[in-house]
Amino acid sequence: MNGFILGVAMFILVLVGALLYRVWFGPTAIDRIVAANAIGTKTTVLLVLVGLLFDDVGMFVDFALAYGLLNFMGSLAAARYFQRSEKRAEAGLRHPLPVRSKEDAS
Amino acid sequence: MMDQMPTILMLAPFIGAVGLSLLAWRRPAAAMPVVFGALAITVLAAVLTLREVLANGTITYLLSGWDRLPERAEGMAVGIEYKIDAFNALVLVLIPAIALINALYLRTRLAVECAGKEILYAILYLLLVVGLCGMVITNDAFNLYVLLEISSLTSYALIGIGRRRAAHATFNYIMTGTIGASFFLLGVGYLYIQVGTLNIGDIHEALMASSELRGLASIKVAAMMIMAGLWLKMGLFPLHGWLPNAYRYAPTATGSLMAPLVTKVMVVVMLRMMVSLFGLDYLFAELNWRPVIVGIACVAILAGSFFALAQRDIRGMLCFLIVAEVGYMVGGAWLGNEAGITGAAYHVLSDACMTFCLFLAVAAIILRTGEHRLSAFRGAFRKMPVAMAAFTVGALSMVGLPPTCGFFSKWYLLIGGVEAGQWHYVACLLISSLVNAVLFFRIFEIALMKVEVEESGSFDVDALPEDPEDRWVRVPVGTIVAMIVAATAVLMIGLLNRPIASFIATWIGQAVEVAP
Amino acid sequence: MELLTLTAQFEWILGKSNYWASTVLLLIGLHAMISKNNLIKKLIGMSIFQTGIILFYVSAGAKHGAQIPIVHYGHDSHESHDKAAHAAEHAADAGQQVAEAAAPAANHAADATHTLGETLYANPLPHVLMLTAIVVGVATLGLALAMVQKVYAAYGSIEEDEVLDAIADSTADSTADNTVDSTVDRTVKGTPEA
Amino acid sequence: MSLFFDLLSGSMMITGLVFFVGTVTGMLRFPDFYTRMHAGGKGDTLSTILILLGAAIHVFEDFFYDPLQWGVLLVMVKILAIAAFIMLTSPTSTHALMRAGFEDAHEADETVVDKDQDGPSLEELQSGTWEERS
Amino acid sequence: MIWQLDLILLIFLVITALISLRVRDLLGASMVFGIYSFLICLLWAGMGAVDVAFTEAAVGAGVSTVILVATVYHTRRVTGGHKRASGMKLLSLLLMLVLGGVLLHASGDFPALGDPTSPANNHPVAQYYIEGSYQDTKVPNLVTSVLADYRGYDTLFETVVVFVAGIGILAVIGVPTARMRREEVCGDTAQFGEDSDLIILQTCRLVVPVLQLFALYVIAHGHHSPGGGFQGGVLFGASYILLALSGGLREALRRLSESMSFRLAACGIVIYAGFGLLCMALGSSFLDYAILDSILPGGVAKARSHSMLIVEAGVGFTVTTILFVIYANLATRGKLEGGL
Repeated sequence: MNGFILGVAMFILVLVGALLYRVWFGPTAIDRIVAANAIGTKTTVLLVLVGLLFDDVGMFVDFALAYGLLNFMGSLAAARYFQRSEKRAEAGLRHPLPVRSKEDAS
Repeated sequence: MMDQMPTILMLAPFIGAVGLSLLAWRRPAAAMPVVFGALAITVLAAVLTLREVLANGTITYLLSGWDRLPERAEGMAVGIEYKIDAFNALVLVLIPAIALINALYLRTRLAVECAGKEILYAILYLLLVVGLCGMVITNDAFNLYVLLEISSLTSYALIGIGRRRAAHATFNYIMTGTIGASFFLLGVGYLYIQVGTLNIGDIHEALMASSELRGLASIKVAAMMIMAGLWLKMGLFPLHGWLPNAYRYAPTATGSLMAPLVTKVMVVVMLRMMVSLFGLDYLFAELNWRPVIVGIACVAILAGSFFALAQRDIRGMLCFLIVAEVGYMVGGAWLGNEAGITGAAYHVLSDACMTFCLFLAVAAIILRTGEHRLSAFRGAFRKMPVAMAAFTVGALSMVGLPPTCGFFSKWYLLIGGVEAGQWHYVACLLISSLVNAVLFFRIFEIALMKVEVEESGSFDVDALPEDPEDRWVRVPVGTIVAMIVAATAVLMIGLLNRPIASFIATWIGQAVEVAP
Repeated sequence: MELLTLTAQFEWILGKSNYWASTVLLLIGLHAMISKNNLIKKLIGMSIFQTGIILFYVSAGAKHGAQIPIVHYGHDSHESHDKAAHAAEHAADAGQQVAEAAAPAANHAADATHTLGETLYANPLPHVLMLTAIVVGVATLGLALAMVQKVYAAYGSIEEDEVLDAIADSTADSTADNTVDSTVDRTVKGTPEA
Repeated sequence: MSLFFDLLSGSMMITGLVFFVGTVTGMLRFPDFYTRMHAGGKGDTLSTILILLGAAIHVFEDFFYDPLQWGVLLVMVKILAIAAFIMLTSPTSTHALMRAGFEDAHEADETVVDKDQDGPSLEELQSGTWEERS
Repeated sequence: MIWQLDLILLIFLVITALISLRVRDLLGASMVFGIYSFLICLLWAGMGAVDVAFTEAAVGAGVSTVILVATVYHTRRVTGGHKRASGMKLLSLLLMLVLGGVLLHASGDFPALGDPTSPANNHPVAQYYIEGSYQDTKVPNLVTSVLADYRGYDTLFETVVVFVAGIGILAVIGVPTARMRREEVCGDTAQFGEDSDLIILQTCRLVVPVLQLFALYVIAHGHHSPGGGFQGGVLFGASYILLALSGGLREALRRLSESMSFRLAACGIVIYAGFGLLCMALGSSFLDYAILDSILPGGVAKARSHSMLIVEAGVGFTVTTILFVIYANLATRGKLEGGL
């Protein structure tokens, strides 16, 4: 069974590697964020599988659980970025401070 | 009680800082009393520790009570321990003493320069002292790294609390400091993977024991990384980019605390690494990097001196003088003979005192005249005699004239250079002393006779009232006392040259006779 | 025959891969810290740099076929025999070459009594050190990000060259940036001490 | 019986892998952000939950043979809790990111927009002009 | 350790590091750096360093990404290419070549990876930690016992490092006047999540209590499983950050105000150092828990174990509050209102 689980883990890793394509060439930031979200979820799974491989899952589930929750927090922060910067744009202050240098190309 | 002194020394400022955050979060008035009290206790404990060390030799204090038992890991240290020998004890007195005297000056500036953040500043100030003392006192390589990071983080914050110009300087300092600390950590890791322990004494014995271990390339690289990291932290010449701006744009009290202490403590750590961790005979008999490093030090000395000569800003000039002094100490330490190391260790003490003296005097003069160019000195002897007296003592010590301490430390460095046959180091030492002389006598000229200096500021000498007590009250009494004490210290360390040199000699003697 | 040499080379590579990777990460991070123009990019490089060092330490404490450093105290001896057997078989189907490499080592380890009961545990000391290092890293990152925000507030940019230009012309037009001279009037005109 | 558990957990893991392959394919091949989000949101969650269920069954096997090891059962419960939290948080983050992309005014690819339906276009929704018109 | 996962993860790590440094969009770069820490946490787990993996998970996935995003929100999002003079880049590349050559040359004589007989693994100290620490402290998690007892002095100052970071960030970007105002309006009736999405709000309402309970479990159970004061503290702080992200920062600040945060942080350190001082008062050396068996029940080893638990609780206090303060200040440029 260990061999099988190892195979599953390797397969997931290979697919994560395929997702890295989207991370690299994802045209916009939010594509990268989506890929990051997916990779984070799969990392949780991989942690459990590694625990099975070490034949000691009880020690790994704790931070797999913590992992799922914190990964959620990361993508939530990114989403809030867009929401708040939308509000900031409506309020007419794209830059919170007077910018002496050139406008950014966003 | 006596055997707990090292811990009390470490904990007094620590508890003071934490107590400020716990009880006085909104009471700025409580900041300075706590700082004074904590630092006074620390100085007391340090003096008692020094007496203890002088009485009966090196102190070893085992934290968490894990004694070195033969049945426990074959007598290796499983916990962390303090090790206080003669030189450490001297430096441990020096650090809180300078911080305490500087607090007299800080007291007059705190409310002005960081309004609304007094408590934060006091906490960081105390914790910086904790970090510096801990680096000197500990005998565990990784614990040294942790306390290095504490002192680094506190210094970043103490500089970054300054005004807008401090921001970018602090960012550069953070970058350089992190690289330096990480290099140090990497070097310790290389030692760990080959030796297997982190206790400095145990690593030293393991290195002494096996010659094939000493022959490994990774041990050489470990020495290289540790030295490179420490040089980054102390601002040796090619790596000094962060230093001048960081000290210039910091709040003045920060500058007069960090300029004397931080780089010097880094030199102390380097000396301990050389003497207690790697061992002199390994470094100089088997590595033989002496010509390279002494060469770098010579370049550092010359570059620092001439940059200082080119500066128009007083504090910038002093910062570049610090760069030159770091060159003195590194070069002296790597001369590899006893006189050179004695000179380096001695110069740590004397340079700390004279830099402190100069920074205090210059801060007082700048505050008094509102100018930060050399022209601030016009008629200074008449206007502020005490500050100029202190400045003169510090300047003479920088130039290296007896009976100030600078003369004696430079004397040992020169003897070391001559013994080691490193004539270019001797030459650089003399040249930079001449440059310092030119530098400071130019200032004395400005200060004594009212020559017209270019870019004269808005300030006018004759606009000052002439009655003496008014002249006195301009500079706060705390600052005056601090300057007097600092100048006295410069003279005292010079006059006490024999006992100090004998301490250092015994320290080196102990460290060397540990080695087979 | 050359199969054997191939295996040996592969083992050698496996024995060094983590150190190489840590060196590569370290260099990537350091290069970014030195040569990147954007301050936040510099900070990301700083974190990568520290991660390289952490990887080095953790690799120094790794052991093949070892359990995680948490003692299975509740189990009796045959249970821990099972643990050892599990570890051995896991190592076996995890990597044959490495298992062969590790098997004699494991025996030697049993002689050297690294083991509690029959189980081989990883070396806890590097883990402890690296916990501290990670904490220090995140503390430095937070403080540095605060400095980045302060730089942006001061100069309206986080590109290093633009910041330097801003500093240059702000010092050119006036020396208003010296730390003291805005506060000097307060001290000179202020009520005297003592 | 052991074979039964192995087959059950193995088949669940393999099903999860299949869904994950679908997810990755979608995220790599779909033309615009919204469709990629669609693939990433659904398949990712489902595959994760399936693989975790497989792991849980694999753990439950030990408990099945030695019913006195309550620790093992606790581990299984923890794995199921992870699955439950993924089920809770992953769609939420998908929602948040989708909304973020909408507010960031990503335009949809014309190959996936249904032209002949009379509803608001994405641009009208994003610019908020549609409510005024109706 | 599992060498197959190890190799693939190392390759991915290098790729991800390169990506996160290449990406021109700083928000994207921050998220890619999040991926980097996901992978490296997986690598630690694969190498059996569970506590390191837990810490990396908490710090990397949770805190670092969020504070990076907050800083990007307050500065610029797009970095304009590399206008830096390429001389610097060439110099740096040259330096990297030299340094890389030196380091690889040094790694030539390292013991093979995972060799149980390497000097570091075979040293008496390491062996003693593995064999003796359970008898000494009755703590199954060797990392916890080494962290909190043998090297407890390190851990004390590790906590102080976190504390210094909080104080320093406040000192650097804190705006005292705005902060005072904030403290006054802190008790006002801010609508919970006035400007946030309903779905996110409800989910976080479900998640936050569970996360806090779980954090307490991690702190308390750190003797028997990976985790401990720092990891649990990061999780607890993350729960407040999650609250701030979903329901607005005022809501979180009403539950944990800043001055209260610093008082609690100081309390944590006082608990830790106070235990050491107690040991000194009882006549032993600093942090020597063995002397406490006259106070704590259950013999010397149990006394060590219990005092370790209390000390870890102190670490948890400090880390929780300071992490929340760090987020709150970085997310609002020190004003504690508005912002991300």
